[in-house]
Formats: sequence, structure tokens, C-alpha cells
Amino acid sequence: MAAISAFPPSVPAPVPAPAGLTRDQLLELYYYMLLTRTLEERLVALYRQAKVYGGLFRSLGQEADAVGSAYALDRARGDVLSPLIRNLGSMLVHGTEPVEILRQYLAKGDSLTRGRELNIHIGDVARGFIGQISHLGDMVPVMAGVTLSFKLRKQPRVGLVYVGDGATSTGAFHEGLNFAAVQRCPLVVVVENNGYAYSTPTARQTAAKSFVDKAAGYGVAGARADGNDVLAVYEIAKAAVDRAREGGGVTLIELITYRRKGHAEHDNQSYVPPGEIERWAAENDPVDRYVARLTGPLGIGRAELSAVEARVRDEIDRATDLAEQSPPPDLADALVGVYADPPAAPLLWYRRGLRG
Amino acid sequence: MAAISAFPPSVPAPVPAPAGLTRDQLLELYYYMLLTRTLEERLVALYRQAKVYGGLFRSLGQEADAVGSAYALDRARGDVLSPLIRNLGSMLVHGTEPVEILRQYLAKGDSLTRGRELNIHIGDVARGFIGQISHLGDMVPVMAGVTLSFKLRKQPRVGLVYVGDGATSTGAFHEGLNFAAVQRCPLVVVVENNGYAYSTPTARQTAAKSFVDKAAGYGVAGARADGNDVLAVYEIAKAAVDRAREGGGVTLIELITYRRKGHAEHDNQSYVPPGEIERWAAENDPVDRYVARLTGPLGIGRAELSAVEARVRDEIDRATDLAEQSPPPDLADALVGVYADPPAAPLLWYRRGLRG
Amino acid sequence: MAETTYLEAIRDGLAEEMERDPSVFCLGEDIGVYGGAFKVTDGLLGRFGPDRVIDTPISETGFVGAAAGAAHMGLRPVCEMQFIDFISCAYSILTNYVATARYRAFLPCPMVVRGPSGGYVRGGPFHSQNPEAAFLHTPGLKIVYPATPADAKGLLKAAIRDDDCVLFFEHKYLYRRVRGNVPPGDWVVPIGRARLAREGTDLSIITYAATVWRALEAAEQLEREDGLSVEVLDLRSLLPLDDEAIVATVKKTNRVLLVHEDTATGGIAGEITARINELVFEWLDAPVRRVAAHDVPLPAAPALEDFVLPQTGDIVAAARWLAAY
Amino acid sequence: MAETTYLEAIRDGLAEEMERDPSVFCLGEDIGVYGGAFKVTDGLLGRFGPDRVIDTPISETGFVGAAAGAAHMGLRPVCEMQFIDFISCAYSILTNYVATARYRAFLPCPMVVRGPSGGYVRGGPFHSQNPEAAFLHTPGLKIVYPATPADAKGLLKAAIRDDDCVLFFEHKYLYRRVRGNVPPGDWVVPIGRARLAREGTDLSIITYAATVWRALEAAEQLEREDGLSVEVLDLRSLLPLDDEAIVATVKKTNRVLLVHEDTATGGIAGEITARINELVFEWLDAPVRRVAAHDVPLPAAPALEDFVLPQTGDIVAAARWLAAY
Ligand SMILES: Cc1ncc(C[n+]2csc(CCOP(=O)(O)OP(=O)(O)O)c2C)c(N)n1
Ligand SMILES: Cc1ncc(C[n+]2csc(CCOP(=O)(O)OP(=O)(O)O)c2C)c(N)n1
Ligand SMILES: [Mg+2]
Ligand SMILES: [Mg+2]
Repeated sequence: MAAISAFPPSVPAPVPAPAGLTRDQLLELYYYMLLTRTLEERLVALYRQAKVYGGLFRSLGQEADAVGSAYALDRARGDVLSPLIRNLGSMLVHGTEPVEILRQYLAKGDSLTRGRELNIHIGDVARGFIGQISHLGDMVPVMAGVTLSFKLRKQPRVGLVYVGDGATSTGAFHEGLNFAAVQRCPLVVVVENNGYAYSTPTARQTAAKSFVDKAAGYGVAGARADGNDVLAVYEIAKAAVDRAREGGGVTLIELITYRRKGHAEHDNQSYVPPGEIERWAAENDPVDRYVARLTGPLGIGRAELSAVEARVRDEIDRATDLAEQSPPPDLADALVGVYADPPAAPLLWYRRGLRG
Repeated sequence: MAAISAFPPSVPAPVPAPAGLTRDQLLELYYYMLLTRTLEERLVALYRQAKVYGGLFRSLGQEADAVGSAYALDRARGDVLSPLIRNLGSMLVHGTEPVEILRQYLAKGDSLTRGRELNIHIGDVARGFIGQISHLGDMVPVMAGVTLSFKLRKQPRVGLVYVGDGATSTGAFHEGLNFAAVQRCPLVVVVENNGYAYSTPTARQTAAKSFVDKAAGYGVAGARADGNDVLAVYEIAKAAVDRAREGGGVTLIELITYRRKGHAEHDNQSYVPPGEIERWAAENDPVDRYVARLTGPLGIGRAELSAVEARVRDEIDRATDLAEQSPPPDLADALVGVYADPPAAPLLWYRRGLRG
Repeated sequence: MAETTYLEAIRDGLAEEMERDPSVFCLGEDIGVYGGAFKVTDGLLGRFGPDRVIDTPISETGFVGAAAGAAHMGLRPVCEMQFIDFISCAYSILTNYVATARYRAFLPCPMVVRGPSGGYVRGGPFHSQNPEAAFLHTPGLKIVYPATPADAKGLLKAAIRDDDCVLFFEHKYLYRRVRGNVPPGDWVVPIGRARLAREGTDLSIITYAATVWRALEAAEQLEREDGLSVEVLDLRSLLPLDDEAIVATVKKTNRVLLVHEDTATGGIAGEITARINELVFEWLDAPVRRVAAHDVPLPAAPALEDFVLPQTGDIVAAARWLAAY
Repeated sequence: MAETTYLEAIRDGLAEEMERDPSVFCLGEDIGVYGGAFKVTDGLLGRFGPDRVIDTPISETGFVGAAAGAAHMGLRPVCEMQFIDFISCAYSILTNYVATARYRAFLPCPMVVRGPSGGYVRGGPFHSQNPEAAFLHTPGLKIVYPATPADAKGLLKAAIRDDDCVLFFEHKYLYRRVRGNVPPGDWVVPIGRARLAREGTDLSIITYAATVWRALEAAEQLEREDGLSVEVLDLRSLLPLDDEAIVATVKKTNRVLLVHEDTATGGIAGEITARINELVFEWLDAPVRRVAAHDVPLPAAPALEDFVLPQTGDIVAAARWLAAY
């Protein structure tokens, strides 16, 4: 997590807070939720300027679910995160820098994928997050194997993988979860139930009353929380991470949230019942709810929140300037690194002499 | 089901019996269980004479589960059955003739697959059973589609598909069951928990306490029965079939049974704990249990059972003679019928003139 | 005769077949209310109702298998892959269950699996694939991949009427970029016949899908700048291949350039080269050569994608080499 | 140097690598207690324990994906498909996730997927498959398919040490039928190099796996009966292919017969024909021809299987035609 020193020095002495979090940590959660939302807003601006390549996927209204769950991991201990397209917040918590996200969306040569992949299909195994692919469900067996390696090597490390309500319908989800359950891998599987898979409502995705009902069928622990309450999410995720670390195996967590934007920017959400989005925005925005809680019962002053807001704005402005200056990908790189050996694919015959 | 007239004419007037079955039906269940067991014994004899091609899969000790469940279907109403390798009994109940099974195992040209496929990978859609393939799980989505067609056409027909404890781990099982559940297809999914998948005990296949625990995760009805009690199996299957026919959707049934023989004849079962097989054979043989019940509380005389036994022996002897006389497949048939159009694949260039 | 886009032609073909034959129905992800990721099925739900335009869970094996089961019972399902890249998730059930159904069990399995395919759209490695080669060694399947609105409509109608499983690949780059006349009435294009897209005498380019248009561009440039007369054969059907048309063009020009968007290694140009060797080796005045994608996963950044995929300039360069051979 | 069967050679290679490198482990169905459907992993559980020989649920996508995840973390998993026919169930995760891991995300993914492949054993359509062609257009994968005990051991060791995913196809017909000497010590055969199985000057047969032995039989018969000197090149590695060795044999004999057990249409003979056209067209005195399986699912009955698959007599007939050309 970001260095605490980044906060104003004059922070009052920590007071005990919910979920065993310090006052600084409570503010840090706010920082990441806001960073996620603001960064996505910046990306939308760039998208409208046609600077973004590929689809732009929003997590508006889901920031608490992403941030709160990833916050339960311990990067210092080598925990590994497997994010999906709605998990920008999780990635930021786990150490991805805003400038890396921007470079990626702008398809820059110095992005984490060097322009090879789109949106947040990025990873850095050294920093403990694994790049996703489009094919839904695949990351579950992959993370079963990541965490199997922890078990085989007796490392006290934990993995966390997300699946959408829609992705639970894939065979890969089933095979991966079952494998991890049988092997008692230290894995937390978070089902983000945001009501829709593209245009498909949850009721057409499964006949189950809730996704947590699947836990018993795999013989794993199950838990469910309000995905828009960042502290509730953190608590439930932390318990699952601790259980995994102690050898208790897999936990299937269902987080109830709502996808307020379309599947991607192009989607006009014509299929959503009128008023539904507005209701969630007005009554159940995770940032608003958390601000109310911070400034209310948790007794954090508005000034401190403003400081966080200023920091976020400033960081994203600087990151954007930096990212825009990045160079485009280098053509010579296009054929490099499919295999360790050979180091590059051959240039095709009619290009020799012509280019490259 | 086989014509009742095949039974001795002097049968006493039917008396009310369990599961709403007539006396003749109770005897018919015995007939099919015995037919299954005896036919498999005949196949073993032929296998030892090296007349059988491919593996020989036994259902010894599972006859009640296969026969009792398939007996719940109504062929006259066009119900469709999807059997697996342990479901010889189901196929016989659903109308497959012993001679057809023998021809298939002997790879004869007039077998239902004309020598193209092995063991009981056979079907006849006209008679309401669908030929399985080796890839486990696939028959579940296929039967979801078969029964979806019943629903779309408003036909009062039902489908029944089997999966082994091992096959429940496949993605195809998951995707097919979920699809059928969402569509409320008139489908009964029978999980035959016989303790092993090849050499793998159920505990290494799933961490779930029981397979019926999966039902809630799909939002379908779940039921569980002693798979070696043919009447209990019939009752639970009949209830599920009726529910499906009335528009109640999918039922997931778990039948507890035990695979007394190896995965196939070649398997020496070295991995089975000593005494386990013997215990099941001595204490929980489905035929023995049913005979005791028939001759005890159900008051059926030994003579009547002997008549059935004689009939079975006789039918199988005649079927064997018939099958052995069948011709081998015709070479010219090898290239026929991959597509409706073209009718046959071309003979390769170096064979023209040489053969065919 | 009004001009239609490639996408509209597909939608029209689908709607006409659903109109004509009540046993035809569609299933796939987000094809109903939303009308599909590319709006190919837009309006069909309203027209034909939820029993004939079924939104499925995210389960390619599930709904392809379900389609097969329904097909056994006499229906004619049309499955949409949201992107053809996800047909890989149904690879086993398609190649093992569906493809063999008739041969091993005499089960009718008339069904179509269709979806947006191909690159040149900055879609990256998982939204740009050309899977045809992976299915080419699977007897029991048919494969078509049209390049024009007329073929898109005519081949889709033929695919739906075919009594076996047809993989119908639609090139997403062409969806809205290509318009053309579609003959009126019940327009059906038989599966298994190639289309002569351009007549020529000096050299033949054999290709299909999006690269047909690049080949035509190249042909014009070669005529303009080099006075070369280039013939372009649009295969349209990849399984079965139209050997007659391939033989005819080779006999006519004696020089063949194979062009496709799939990777060079393992792409179907290999199969075509083998057939040319077998059928008309003596007629070749030059080696059969390939223009295809470089052997890497397709990168997303525009400059990289353009570098990896075959471009008009590549076809021109290769054709000049062949002509000069 | 004792003679070893093809199967023992694989087991030895596996055991030696597990001995040498603690990061190597095996996973698959029934490979532990039971030792695998063909007993390839027999004894490994006792020797290396349950953490390194893992019996999995019936989930090819599950354990192949798990292997990839473990490989990212520095382990070297070896997955067994009980029959290679079931690799189709992991087709998506292999071609999309595993094959692209290094290119799209710089993720190391050193793993092997191995299993009993091929026909001539009356296994029917689902226990006799040769899936190599389906993976040939997937950059990021490597494919090997040995024909001898020495190559089986040496290539398996190379595959396990390779830093990318290698598909290791084992021909089940050869498991116990072929014995041979395996060089002692740490015997490793580099991936990507073909093996000259027989020297000759009149004609080249290029093949791999079980048909190598049929080709050798045919070569002897042709020498005996026709006085023909036939060279046999065993490819061993299918991705990457050994272009140098292919070029060398074509330049030497100027006549090429490609033989494989997979179907003619879509089999990898097409790719090889294309490469020969590109690299040594001028050296051909006759068309490159194929001997392969007929284009049907493989039937189980002995007479039918023998009819559909390429036999020694077919190779002889085709070679005579080529030699007389
Ligand atoms: C196997 C597969 N099939 C289809 C798709 C196309 N697709 C991409 S995202 C998506 C919807 C995902 O919904 P959900 O899992 O609920 O995640 P959310 O977008 O709601 O976060 C679909 C169908 C895919 N990526 N993978
Ligand atoms: C997808 C797939 N993987 C592996 C196999 C190999 N295989 C055939 S039967 C079998 C065990 C099946 O066990 P179960 O489902 O419990 O059925 P049972 O034999 O006990 O009736 C296995 C692993 C297969 N047929 N399909
Ligand atoms: Mg969702
Ligand atoms: Mg079992």
C-alpha cells in the first residue's frame, strides 16, 4: 500500500476504528476509491478525445468492492491478485501506478504490455498481480495454480481472484474453483454480483437465489457482503484471506454491487429498467456512503478529505502529462518474445529489404 | 417397456405395491436388473474369448440405479434417455435389445453404429436414446438442448441424463446444468455416485459433502437416494420426471451406489481398500436386496422369479447366437455419411484402382 | 436494388430464414434485448419473440451443446459467438460431439455457429482471431467465410439450410465498411463454391474474407503501375474447398499467391498449396507463395497490428516477385 | 546399453527430471495411485510423494490452468491427458491463456502437456486422435511427437526444461511395441531438429510418430522389390519445424512424399508442402504428395480403422507413383 508518509504530517494520533483499521488506513481506503473514480473520469475524457485504444470499462459505483477486497491482501507477504476489467481499484491498491494505467489505455510503447494488450489486461508478476485475458473464467484455474504453488512450497501467501456474475457460468470457473477446493489452495474467489453481464441480468445467468449458494456445492466456505460498503467488504475479505493463510482453504465471497455504467463506454444501457441506475447513484454510491461514515461516526474532518481529494487530482494530472509524453510502440518489438527461444519470430519474406 | 404378455399367463391379479407399481412392473424391474447383470456376464465371457473390441465397462452392483431411474421415463410419450457407460440397464429398460448390445461390442457391421463406435456408445434417436461420446460432461448440455426443444414446442416430454461423480468436475456439466436450470428445461440430471472415477475416490473429485449440495448453486430441485434400492431410485426419479413434465424444471438427483468392478475389465482395482468390494457385494447387492424384498414383504413366489431368470438366460443365449452370426462391417461403408452432402468422403488417390 | 452493408445482409439472411422456417432459432450472449455486441440480431427478439431469440448464460460449451441437442430433435439453431475468439471455449464439443454426430450415431445435427471474426480493428489478441485452421482437420464440420454482402446473406441461408454443422465466420472489419448489392428474393449461395472476384491472366491471388479487398486493391495497383493482369479468387467456402475453381485459376495464370489474415504457419494456405501440388503441379511456373500474418499473437496497438497483419503493400510486393519469377 | 520401450523411456525421462529439478511436478487424472491409464507415471507417487504427483478431478481446463499458474510462480508442471483426445477440453486455455502469456504479459509459463495419442489400436474416434494440426497456428506453443525411445526420453527432458509450453504427444501404439537403445546419462534431444531415420537418394518420405515405422517398412520393401533408395526423415518436432532438414532432403532426392496419420485435409502435410514450395521449389522433380488418413472420424472396428488409416502398402504405392513420375 502507498507510503503513509504521503499523508499530511499533522495527522492526529490514530484512534481505534472498525475492522481493526487505523485512521490512516481508513483515509487510505478513501484515497484509493477516489483515485479509481477520478482516474476513470480522466480516461473517459481521453476516450472522448479518441486517444484511448480499445474499449473503456468503468467501475463507477463498484469502487468499494474492488478497493475493500484488494486491501485485505498483504503485498509485503507476496499475496497475489488477479483483477478483472472492473477492478481498477484493486490494481491501484495492489500497487499499479495511475501512469501505468494511462500508458496502457493510450497503447504506449512503455506501457506494461508495450502496446500488445488493451485496457487493464495488464499484470506484473513481480509485483503480485497477474494479467487477465478476455476469456472469462480462465483466471480461476490459473489462480488455483498460483496458490497451489504456495501450498506446495509451504509459503504463507494468499491469492485473490475476481469473477463477475456472468463469468460464474463458465466451465473454467467451475473447474478452477473445484480444483482449488479439492486441493485446499489458499485462494479467495470474489464473485462481483453487479446485476448484469453485458446486457444480461443476473436472473438470466443463473437460477440460484444467490451466488454464495454455490459454496456448499464445492465444499468451500461462503460469505456475502454489501459490496458498496467498503468496510464490510474489507472485513469479509480479510477474514477469508486470514483463513486461507492459516490453511483453511478456499472462500467464495459474493459482493452485491451495481454496474452504473454500460458494459463499456459504447453501451447505452437501453436494456436497464428506467430509474434503476439513478436510484443506485442517489441512494447507494459507495464513495458518498463512505464519506458520510468517515465524517460522521468515524469523526474525520472534511479538511482531511479535501487533502486526499487534492492529492488525487494532482497525482492524476501529473500521471496524464507523463503518459501523454510516452512514445508509441516500436515496430521492431512486434515480433519479439513469443518464446524465450527463439527470441523473435522471423520477418516474412516479402518484408525483408522492404522494412524491418 | 417389454410386453407384459411375455410373462407367464397365470399371473395372479395385481396387488397394490410400493411406488404405485403393479405386481407385473415389480417383476419387470427384476427382469431388467437380471438382464443387465447376465448380459454383462455374457460380455465378459466373450471378452475373454477376445471377441469384444475396445474396453468392457461393467455396472455390477449398480443395476438398481440404472434400471430404477430409467424406468421412471415414459417411452410412449417420447421421453429421451442419455445413458453413460454404466447404464446398460437404463438402455435395456428404454428399449435397446440385448442383441444390439452384443453386436456393438463385437463390432459387427449391422450393429447400431455399424462398427464405428465402441462399447455402449450407441443411440437411436427414433427410439429416444442418444449416443454418448467419451468426453465426459458433454451429454448434459446436449440433453439441455434436447429438452429445450420440448419446452419450445410445448411437448410434454422429459429427458434424463446421467453423470458420474467424476464427470461432475467437468466444465461441460456445469455449463449444461446451468443452462437447463435458467431455461427451466424438463430435464432430470442423475449423478451416479459410485465412489470412484477410474481410480480416483470421490473425496479427491470434490470437497462437497454430497453432490446434492450442488443443486442450490444452480437453483434446481435436489434429491438423494440409496442407489442400490431399485424402488427408492424409481420413486425419486419418478417424482423428478413428473415435476419436469409439469413444467417444474430441472432436478438434480444423487444416487449412492458402488462400482464393484474396475473402471473397465483391464483395471485390477489395486487402489481399492481391502474388503471394501467384498463388503458391498455381501451386504449391499441391489439384486439380492430386491429379491429379498420381492419374496418377503411383496409376497412374490420364488417360482415367478425363476421364470424370469429362465427367460433372461434364454433371451441372452438367443441374442448371442444371433449376434455372432452378424457380418463384419463393410469396407465400402467406412467413408460414408460424414455429411448429408456429400454422401461420402473421397477415396485417397493412392487407393484408387488399388481398392474400393 | 438498394446497397446493403455486410452486417445488414447477415441480419436479413437470418430474419428471412426465421420467417421461412419456424424451426430456426437463435441463441447466444446478449443477442436478444441488446441485439448482439455488433447488433447483428438487432430487432429479431421483437419480431420473433424470446423462444426464438434466446439470451444465454456465458457458456459457449453449454449453448453449443444445447444447440446440438435441439438440432437432433429437428430444430435448426443458429449460435452466436459474441466474438469468434470464444468459439475456442466450445472447441471440444464442436469437434468431438457435433462433428461426429452423423457418422458415429446417425444423429442429424443441422446447426450454425456464427460470429464476428478477424482483425484490422485494433481488437488485440482476443478479439481479432481467425480460427478456421483449427477446425480444418475435423471431418463433419463445414466452414464458410464470406467477403461480400451478397455472399454473407446467401451463404448464411445455405448454412442454415444445410443438414450439418456450418461454422459461419463473419469479418467484423467488413460489417459496416463494405456495402454492395444483394440479389433480391430467396438468394442462396451454395457452400463449396469459390467466387471469381476479379479476372486476370498473369497471376492468381487466392484468398478469402477481409484480405479479398486488399487483394483487389493490390490487383488494381499492379495493373496501374505494372500493367499486370491479376486474377482474384475469393474462396468463400474453406471446408469443403472448391478444388475446381483453384485448379482453373492455376491453369489460367500458372502463378499463385495465397493470401490470408491468419498466421503463416498453420494457416490454411498450407492445405491449398498441397492441393495445388497434387492437382496441377505441372501447371506452375513459379512456387506457390504465401502472404499472411506474422507468427505472433496479434498485438493491439495500431502500429503493431498493422505491422503484423498482411497489408496491400505486402501483396503488391509479393505479387511483383512472383510475376518476375 | 539395455533396450528400453518407448513407454519406459518416457517414464525414465520424467523421473530423471523430477530427480534433477525439485520444481518439476506432475498432475493429471489417475496418475498417482493408479500410475496413469497406460502406467506411464507408475511408481512416481511412491518415489516423489503426493505433492509432486497430483491426482486431479476430471477437469482438463482446471489442471492445465493450474499448471500455468504454478509455472508463473516458478514451478515446472507436467500435465497428463489421460488420452490426448481430451486436450480439446483445454483448447481454449492452452491457445488463449498459455500460448500468449509471454508475449502479452511477459509471464513465464514453462509447462508440458503430454498424453497418449494416435490410432492403429482400435480405440475409435475418441481414443485415437492426432491433435497436432489444431495447435499449429498458435504462436507460443511448441509441439513434439517422437517415434523412438531415445527421442521420447530426450525430447521429454528438453520439453520439461524449455521455458515455454510444449505439447508432448506420445504415440500409444508405440508404447510397448517399440524398443530401442537410449543413450545413457543426461540424454536431451533439442526441440526443433528432425532425425534422419534412413538415408536414401531416390525419394524422401517426411513423416513423424507411428508412421515413421510404416515408412521404414515401406522403404525396405521398395529397396527389395524396386531397387529404390528411399530416405526417411522423422520430423520429431512439429512446431518449430526443422526447415533445414526438410530442405536438405528435398535437395538430395528431389521427390517428396509426406506421410501422417492425421486426416489428409487440414493435417500438417499442408504446412510442409507450403514450406517446400517456398524454400526449394526449383529442386522438385515431382509434385509433393500426401499419404494420410481419409477425411472421416476414425471408426473403431479393425477392418474399418485399417481402411481409413494409412498403411505400409499405401506408402509403397504412393512412393512407386512418385518414383515413376
Ligand atoms: C468465455 C467468454 N465468453 C464471452 C465473453 C464476452 N464478454 C466479455 S465481458 C462479458 C460480460 C461479463 O459479465 P460479468 O462476468 O458479470 O462481468 P462484469 O462485466 O459485469 O463485471 C462478456 C459476455 C468473454 N469475454 N469470454
Ligand atoms: C473430459 C474427459 N476427461 C477424461 C476422460 C477419461 N475418463 C473416462 S471415464 C473416466 C472416469 C469417469 O468416472 P465417473 O464420471 O465417476 O463415471 P464412472 O466410471 O464411475 O461411472 C475418465 C477419467 C474422459 N472420458 N473425458
Ligand atoms: Mg456482472
Ligand atoms: Mg464414478
